[in-house]
Formats: sequence, structure tokens, C-alpha cells
Amino acid sequence: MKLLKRLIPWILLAFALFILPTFLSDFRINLFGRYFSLAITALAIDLIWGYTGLLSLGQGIFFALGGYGVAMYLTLNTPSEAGGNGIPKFFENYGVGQLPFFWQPFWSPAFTLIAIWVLPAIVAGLVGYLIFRNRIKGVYFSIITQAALMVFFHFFNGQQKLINGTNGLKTSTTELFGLQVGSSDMQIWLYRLTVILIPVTFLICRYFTSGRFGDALIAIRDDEQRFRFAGFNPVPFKTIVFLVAGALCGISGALYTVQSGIVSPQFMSISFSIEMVIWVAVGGRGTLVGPIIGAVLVNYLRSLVSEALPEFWLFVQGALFVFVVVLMPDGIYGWVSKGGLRSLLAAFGIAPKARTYPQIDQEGPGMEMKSPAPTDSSA
Amino acid sequence: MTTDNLLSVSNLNVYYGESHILRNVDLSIPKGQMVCLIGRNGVGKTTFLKTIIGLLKQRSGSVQYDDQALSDQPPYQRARSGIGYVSQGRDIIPQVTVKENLLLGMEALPGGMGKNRHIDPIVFDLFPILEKFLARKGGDLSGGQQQQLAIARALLGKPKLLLLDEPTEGIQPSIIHDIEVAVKRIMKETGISVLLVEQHLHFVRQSNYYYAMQRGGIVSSGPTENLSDDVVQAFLTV
Amino acid sequence: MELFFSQILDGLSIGSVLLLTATGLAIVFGLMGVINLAHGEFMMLGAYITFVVQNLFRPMGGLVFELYFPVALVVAFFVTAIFGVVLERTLIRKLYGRPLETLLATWGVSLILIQLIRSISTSMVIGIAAALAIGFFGGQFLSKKIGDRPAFPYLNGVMWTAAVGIGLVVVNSFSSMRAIASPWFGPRNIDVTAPKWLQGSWGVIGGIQLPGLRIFIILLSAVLLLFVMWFLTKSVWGLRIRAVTQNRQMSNCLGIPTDSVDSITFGLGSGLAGVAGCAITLLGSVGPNLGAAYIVSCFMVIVLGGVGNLLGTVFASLILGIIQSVVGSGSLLTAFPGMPPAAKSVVEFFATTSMSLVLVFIFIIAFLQFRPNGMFPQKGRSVDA
Amino acid sequence: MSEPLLVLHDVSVSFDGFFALTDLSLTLQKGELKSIIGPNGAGKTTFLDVITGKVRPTKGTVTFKGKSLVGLSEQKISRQGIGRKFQTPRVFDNLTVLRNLELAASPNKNPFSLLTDKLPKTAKDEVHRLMNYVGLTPFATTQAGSLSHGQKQWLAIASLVAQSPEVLLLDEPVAGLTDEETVRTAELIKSLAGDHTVVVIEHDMEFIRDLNAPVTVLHQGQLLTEGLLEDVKKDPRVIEVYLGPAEE
Repeated sequence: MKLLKRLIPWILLAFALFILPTFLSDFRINLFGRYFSLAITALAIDLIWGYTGLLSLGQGIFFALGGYGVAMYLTLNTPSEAGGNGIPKFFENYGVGQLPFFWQPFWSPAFTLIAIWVLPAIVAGLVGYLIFRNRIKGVYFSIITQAALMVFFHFFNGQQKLINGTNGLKTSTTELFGLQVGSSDMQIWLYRLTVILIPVTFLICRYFTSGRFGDALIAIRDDEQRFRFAGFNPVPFKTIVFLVAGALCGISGALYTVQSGIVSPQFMSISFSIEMVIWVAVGGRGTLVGPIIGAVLVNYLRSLVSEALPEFWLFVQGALFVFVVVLMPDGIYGWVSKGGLRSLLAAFGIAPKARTYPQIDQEGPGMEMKSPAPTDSSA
Repeated sequence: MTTDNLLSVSNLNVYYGESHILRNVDLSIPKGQMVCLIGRNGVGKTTFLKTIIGLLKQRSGSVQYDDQALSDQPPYQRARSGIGYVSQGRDIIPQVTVKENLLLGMEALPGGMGKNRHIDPIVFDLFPILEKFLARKGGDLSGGQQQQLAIARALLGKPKLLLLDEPTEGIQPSIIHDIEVAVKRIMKETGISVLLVEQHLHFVRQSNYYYAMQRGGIVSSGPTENLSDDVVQAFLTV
Repeated sequence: MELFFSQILDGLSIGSVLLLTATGLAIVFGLMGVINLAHGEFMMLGAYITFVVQNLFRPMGGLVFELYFPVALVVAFFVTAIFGVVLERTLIRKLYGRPLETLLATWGVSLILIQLIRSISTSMVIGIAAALAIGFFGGQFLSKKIGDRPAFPYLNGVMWTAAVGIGLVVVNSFSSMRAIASPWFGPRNIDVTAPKWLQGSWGVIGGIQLPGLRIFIILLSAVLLLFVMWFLTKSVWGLRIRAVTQNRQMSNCLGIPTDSVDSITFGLGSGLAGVAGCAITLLGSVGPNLGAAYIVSCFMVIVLGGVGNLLGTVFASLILGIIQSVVGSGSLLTAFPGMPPAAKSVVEFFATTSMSLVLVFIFIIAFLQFRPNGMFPQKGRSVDA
Repeated sequence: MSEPLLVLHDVSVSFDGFFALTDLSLTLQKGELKSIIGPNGAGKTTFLDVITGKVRPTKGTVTFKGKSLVGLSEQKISRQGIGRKFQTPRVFDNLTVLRNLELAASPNKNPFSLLTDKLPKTAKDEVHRLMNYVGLTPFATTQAGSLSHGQKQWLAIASLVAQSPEVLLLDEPVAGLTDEETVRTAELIKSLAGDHTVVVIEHDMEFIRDLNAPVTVLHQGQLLTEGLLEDVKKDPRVIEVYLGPAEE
């Protein structure tokens, strides 16, 4: 039983890597590739919201920065996209004759590989530090991150001459290793890359959440002031975790961009960034499996609903927000692991099965066992 | 229980989170009488008052007020049914004027402030300072003035039962005297009952009956004239 | 210099819109610590209500039509206020003390409202009515039968799902009847014609044209602000609201029904959003996505102004409005032609509406480094409790 | 007697004109156990707030080992060796008992050390010793949020000791405890004195008696008197602040 549990993730991974592509169409595989890349963002949000209690509504910034990074590299290194003088064609529309300075380093693949996660990390670290050092938290933090998102959106949207404004950067027609990025061969490889990066991200998040550092994050969420009185300064902890989440969102955005074929300021729309939070909420925050389940499930649901009844997706999504927050605050994973399924079955008089959830066993004694000293000795 | 009691509490248990604050408390307040609850800080006296006004929920036990069980009513309904509460911190609304604070006291009357715009001058008779400071912000008054305001505010709701939580705490002697006189006069004129939580022995001696509390339980009770120095020594002083 | 002053005037009017939109949000935030992300959508509702009122008045023509706008203001206020009260009673109340969750839930509501405006049609109204009827009566029936059994909540959920399904079937069965199935508004933007008396100039002062619309909006927000201040300081409910804001527990003990106060406050905040939406129709065409454009500016106002302080909201919105207008229009360049080239290129860089937002944000973040609690922080020991 | 460890000199704290502390001067010697009593509103909690950096004194100085504490952040003061237990036992509800203690026992408080270093063996042993001492070993893997009130109090005290501070400030350590738990807590605190400097704020006089330590009485933000409990008890001023002026 224990062995099986250990093996399950590997079986799932192998399944996603080798089996899924054989019986799903290229189109579906591409969709799943996108979902998995979004799952990385979900993990990042779980790190800051689920563990540390910081509800950021601006993760789209870092997601988009990663996307722009990879798109700039691809645009520059595709002969058909970059004009004769080596600068992308769209610049001609705005009469820009010289490549803007910040485009220059994106010629280099090595720089790009680093920049897609370091750049968002730097921005996140800076913004985070400036907010956290003033003890701004809770709803205030949320609305400031949302304002920051809006600011970045306007910046990218308004700057045609720098970054092609509203149109964004198309990657589907660019080339990588001699293959067109939008081609199905390439997409399969990108899918595999994404699938492999999921456990990598998972391990990174576990590294940050399992030890005393992770305990510190939970301590900040539970009682930040008490944490201070224990001699810790919460600011660097929050900054680091926000920075790591920014980096992960950057990677996720880069993967998403190459699989969806375009990066545009829409990646920084308000709604998209809040949507990311609901993936985590649906899956189960404060766990590392929940966000992955949530991201894939919600986005799959989105595809299904949008294909059948496009105008109903917003209704469904809105209802999902309300439902999860009010009735299922622990998300699917949390609900199941806290025995929700059992109590559901029990409610209908179906005999509960053997205790499969170790958490329940752990919770039991804490509640029932007598404390060492008698609890009632009043005269 | 006889109907002579305005309030009868039996076997009351109250928790604050996991912490068992009140243990099997029995207490009753006859109509028109003053009952004093004594005990050191932190023994659960304030918790008891908060439970009666409804800010805290009891886990078990019964509270009968005016021959009705108080169980789930929110504080505002209890206030409207005639329980006036003067809290320990006085809880004057700081950023509104003294006059407005007094008006808020009439929320407990039928129709609330909307129907009752006239402040009964008796409160100015009892506490002349309030009339002088009507236009000041409640938070700008001194501690003693705030205490007078808090009592006046509670009286304007024409309560049948007045809960007073340490009305003399941190207040200069002359005002303590005023407060004692005011409470006694109100009781005489209107026949209300008073539940007083107090440490100040002089005030305690004014009551008809006392209950002493320790670690959340009633440990001694009786007519106040029987309140011996031993009891005081054991449950009140250092 | 004249241009500069007219930019300031412009800024004041932008600031007035911000003030209109932020006041409601700020009142609710100050009292309940709750940020209503559907606030923008309440504005959108207000705008659509204006559109509807206008269309109802149009056939009357002439002088009566000219008066549609004041009527729309009143209707918008009350309808959105009722929406707000319903939202507070059904949803916000359940999440009291969980501000982040409230944020997410109200976002869900905002999505539903956006789509509702896009696709609402007579058939949809019938469908929703059917679903609600089935849900409520079914729930009553169910709770009478098995209300105390543990399976009840699950069965109730199943029944509501079924009710929604039936509603969908109802909507679908009407889909061929164009008369009732076609959406009332659709996803496109709608246009409201400003009454004639608002168009054009209201005169000239010191060589500056006074554009009627802008002046009207400034006046409207000033009047509403005065009304809100009057309501909060002089009316009975205002006193109750202030008391509950400052000391919820004691207010409750004094006999103030705190839950009604919450509803009324939320209703007031929502109603103000409706009025703001009404005013926004004067500035151009509006669509279902109207809310998103304003909500973030509202947040900036709240962050800058501090919590629970109307004065802070006023100052913050006017300052932000003026920065946006003066910087965004680039009129600094015309006002100060002699500035050095480096400064000039910086000013040029920020001289669009969207780039001025960037500047405003930088300004706010810088400001927060010195005054983390906004311009008018609350004082005293209660804050830190 | 050597140099005093912690000195408050002429400290006043006012909130909007209301003085919570007025010209309070007080010294703590190394290894001393001191209990502080006083009626409500005497400024006891504010006194702790001033030492631990939660509230900045309006006037006066606070020095620890000769260095000023005024203006330092809470975490810096804590790192200098001053630990505090709050009135209500504040523990990290979603961490287990063991993890609460291990976090507190971390010798290095910076994030990188928490991320990369293993908890030293000495700290681990100390954690287990403390956990055993307060009887929480059977609950090592229980989430702190589901402990009973008394257990939370002890976990809060144990977490504080795990920080190995020189000065322990305990705000109402026995509030809400049963008689037996109270007695045990007194023993625990007495055993801590000597190695640590301990200040206890309590209302429970039985407990104060059990502690058998010098008592400081605060009243309206001022120091009223100091001495042994037996002497303090007889002090007419003390009786007056508790009971009001002697009866006519």
C-alpha cells in the first residue's frame, strides 16, 4: 500500500509523458500542455497564498514577463520574423529603426533561459520588498498587487514602439532548432518539457514548504506579530517566497506562451490573475497536489464549457468562485483528505469504508485524549 | 425559581475558545435589588456580564430573564428587552459627540433613536458635567466623565436590569461618590435591578447581596451584611 | 497657462468620477473591512439602468426627455442599492471576518453580473425565475421532509443543481423564439445621449471655457459627497453606522441592530456605485466591461487615502485625477516649454492616459514608504489591537 | 549586586493624551524572578509592550545590558534575549507542537539558515526536554490549534523558553488554567528563574504566593510599591487601590 502510494506520482508522470500523447489528438495534447504550464503558476500562488497567506492578484505580471522574454528571443532568432537589419518586422510599422536596448540581450539563448525566471524574480522581489517592509498585508496587499498588475498592463499595452503594444508578440510562426514553434512536432516536445517541469516545480515548492522555512511561512500566515516576537523578521521571508513565486510564474508564462502561440498584454488582464487564484482554491490551498489538480481541472472545464456554450463560461466561473469560497474552502484535495467523501457517504447511510486517510487518525487523539493534568478540578 | 427574580442563572458554563472560563455558575438577581459580584481580576466576572448581555455564548446552563429564557438572542435584542450594559472599558463611541452617545443609548427603547429624540433631563441632573460637554467628542472626555456618560447612556434605554462592570475603576474618589449616589437614586426612583461587578469595598457594601467568584466559579455568597473581612481578604485583596 | 488651467479642471472632473466611484467602496471598506470586487459591476449596472431609463423617456420627447437624467440617477441609486443589500444578506454576511475570501467571492459575483448583462433576455429571465422558484420551493419541501438528516445539505445541493438545469432547459426551449430569446443589450457597448442642457459650454470664466458635462460631474460628485456626509453625520442611520464602525460590540449592546447596519451600509455603497455608473455614461459609450476600467483606480484612491476616512478619499481622488489629467495630456510640456531635454523626454514618456497611471502607481508606492497607512491614518490604541 | 540587566527609567506612554504609564522606573537583576500585580488599567501590559518594542515610550529610556531598546523592532529586541508570552496563549495553530518548538528553538533567525541548516542537536535535545517537561510529548505531532487551553499555555511558555532568552516576560501565564495546572506552572516558572530573569504578570494571588518572589504593584501607570507579598498585602495604599478608600 505504501509502495503504491509512492509509485502513483511516477505512474501518473509516465502516463502523461508517453500514454496520453498516443491517444489524444495533437490539439488536445497542446491544450493539456497549456494546462500543465498553468499548473506551475498555481503552485507558485499556493506558495504565497496557501502557505504564507499573501493573496496576490498580480501574478500575471510575472507570468507575462516570462512569456515576453521567450517571445523576444524567438522573434529575434527567426529570420522570417526579424527583418533584414535584424530587427523584428513590426517595428517598421512604427518607424522604429533601431532595436530598443532591452531587446539586445535576448539574442542570446543562454541569457533568455535565465531571464525568463530571473527577471520576474527581480521584479517580484523589488515590488514585494517595498510593500512588505511597510507591514502592508491582507486586503491592502491584494489591491496593491492588482494595481501593480494594471500598471504593467498599461505599460505593455501602450508601448507599441517598445514591445508592439496591444498586438503582443506571436511565437507560433517563429522557429526553434529549425522547427516552427507552432508545428505539432515542436508542440509535442514542449508538452513533454512542461510535464517534466511539473515534478521539478513540485520539488522546488516542497523544498520551500517542508522544513523550518515552510513552518515559518505558515507561522507568518497564522500570526505574523507573534512571529516577530519570536525574533524573526517576516520581511525577508515574505520577499523570498514572493520572489520564488514570481520566478515560477515566469517559467510558467514562458511555457504557456510557446504553447499558445502568442504573448500579449492580455496575460496581465485583471481577470486572468484572479482566475489563477481560483485554480488553487478549487484544488486545495496549502497542499502541493491541490493546485495542480485545480489548474488542470478548472482549465479543462473551461475548454469544455467554452466549446459547448461559450457565453456560459463566465457564469460557471463566477459560480465556481462563490461555491468554493463559501462551501468548499479547503478545495477538492482538502475536502477529500479531511474526510469529506466519507461524511458524504455516511450522510447517505452508506457504511464508511476502512480509514484510508491518515490525517483523520492523526486528528483523533489530539481531540480526545486527556491532557496530562486533569482538566477539571474545580471545587 | 420564583418570579421575584428578574434574572436567574443556573449551571452556566462559558468557554472562551478552548478555555473554560465560567464553571457551573448559579446566580440570581431579585427585582429592585442590587447584587454585587466580587472577585479578583481575571476570575471571570466580566465574562459573566458579557454572557448575560449576549456578547459571549454559553455552552451549557440556563439564563432566565424576566421569565424568559435568553439563549440565542443577539445583544441588541437583549438591550431592547431591558438589559443595560456599562462595560469595563466604558466603550464610549470615541468619534461621536456626547450628545450622540446619549442618543445611542435610546436605541434600546421601542422605535430607537428615530422615535426618541429627547434626552431625559434626569441624566443631567445625575451627572451635570454631561450637559456642559454635550458637543464634545466622547473620546475627549476624561475617564471619570466617560464613566458617567456610559452610565447615563445605559439609563436612557430605561433598562430593567443594569449591568455595571467596575464603574469605579481608575476614577477619582469624588466621581466615585457621584456614581454611587446616582445608581442608588435611580434604583429608588425606578425600581430597576443592578448587577454590579466591583472591587471598591465601599460600593460593594451598598448592595443587597453578594457573590464571590474565583477561577470561574461562585465560591461564596450571601447578604452583604454577612460579607466578612475574611471573605474580602480571601477573594478580593492581594 | 489657460490650457494648463483647463487641464486642472479636467483633472478635477476625472477626480470627481474617481471620488464618485471610490466613496462607496471606501465606506464599505471602512465599516466592514470588506473590499467588494463587484463594485465596478454595480457601476456598470448603474450605467445600464441609465440607458434603460433614457429609452423609456425617449418616446415622450421634448422637455420630459431632457429630464430623464435626474430620474435615472435616482433609479440607478435605488436599484443598485437593493442589489447590494441582497448581496450582503446572501453572501457577504457568510464571509464576515474573512476579507480575502470576500474578495474572491465578490469577484465571482462580478463575473456573473458581466455575463448577465451581456446575455440577459426575456427567456433568460423566465429561466432564472423558474430555477429560483424550483430551488426555493424545493428547498422548503426538502427541509420539511428531511431537514434534520445529515444528507439534507447534499440533497439540497443536488436539487439546486437540478433547478439550474431546468432553468437552462427553459432558456433553451425558447431559443427559437427570437422575440424573447434575443438579448436585451448584448455584448456591444451602448450609448447614452447626454441631455441637451449638459452639452456644450456653460460659459467662460477668465478666458476658460466651462464645459457643461465636466462642471456637471464635478457638481454632482460634490452634491453627493455632501449628501453622504449629511447622511453619515446627521441622520439616525448615519449615527448608527458611525457607532458600529467605531465600536461594533458596544453598539450591539446598546440596541443597535448591527446586521441591519451592515446591510444599509453595503446598500449605500452599492447605490453610490450605481450613481457613479450613471455619471460615467455621460463621458462616452459604456459596455459590460466598464467596471474593470475604474475599479483599480478606486483601489489606488483607497490605498492613498487611508481607511475609513472620507476626507482622505476626497483628497486622494482629486490628487490622482489631477495627476492623471495634467501628466497624461502632456500639458506640462506646453505649460513649461523651457524644460531641459532630459526632463522633456521623461514627461513625453508619461504623456498618455495609461502611462500616467504608471506614474500614479509609482507615486503611491513611494508615498507608502513614508506613510504606510495612507494620508489620514487612524490614531489611537484600537488600531493595533 | 552586579550591573542591573534591564532598566526602565522615567518611562511614560500616552495614547492621545491618556497616560498608560507615568514616569515608571524599574530595574531587573540577572536571574531575578519578579511578579507584577495591580488592578486593571494599571499599565501592566503596556509595560511589557514598551520593553518588547510594540509600543514606543513617549518619554524615558529602556536599556538592556546598557544598550537602549527604544526604537528597535520587535524582532531585534527579541533577538537580544527578551522573550514574551502574550495574555492569550498565542501559538502557531497550523503547526504541530514539535514544529512550534523547533521554529522557536532555531538559533539563527534568518531565512537562509532556516532553509538550509539542520536544527543543531543541542537545540533538538532542548526541544524534546521542554516538550517532555510540559507534558506535551504525546502530542508532538498534534496541530497546536487543537490543543486544550492549558496545553496551549504551556506550549506558549515552552516556545518562549526554547528561544533561550535571558529575560522571560510572562503575561498572565495561568489565565484559564485549572488549580492543578496552575500549581504545575508555578513550579515550571520557579525552575526557570536563576538561569533566566523572569517577570510574571498575574491576577491570581494563590499563584503569586506560590511563586514566592518579590512583588511589584503598579497602579495607574505608576509604581506603587515593591516588596514581599506579605508586606505588600499590609500596605494601606495597596489595599486602597484594590478596595477603595477605607470605609468611613
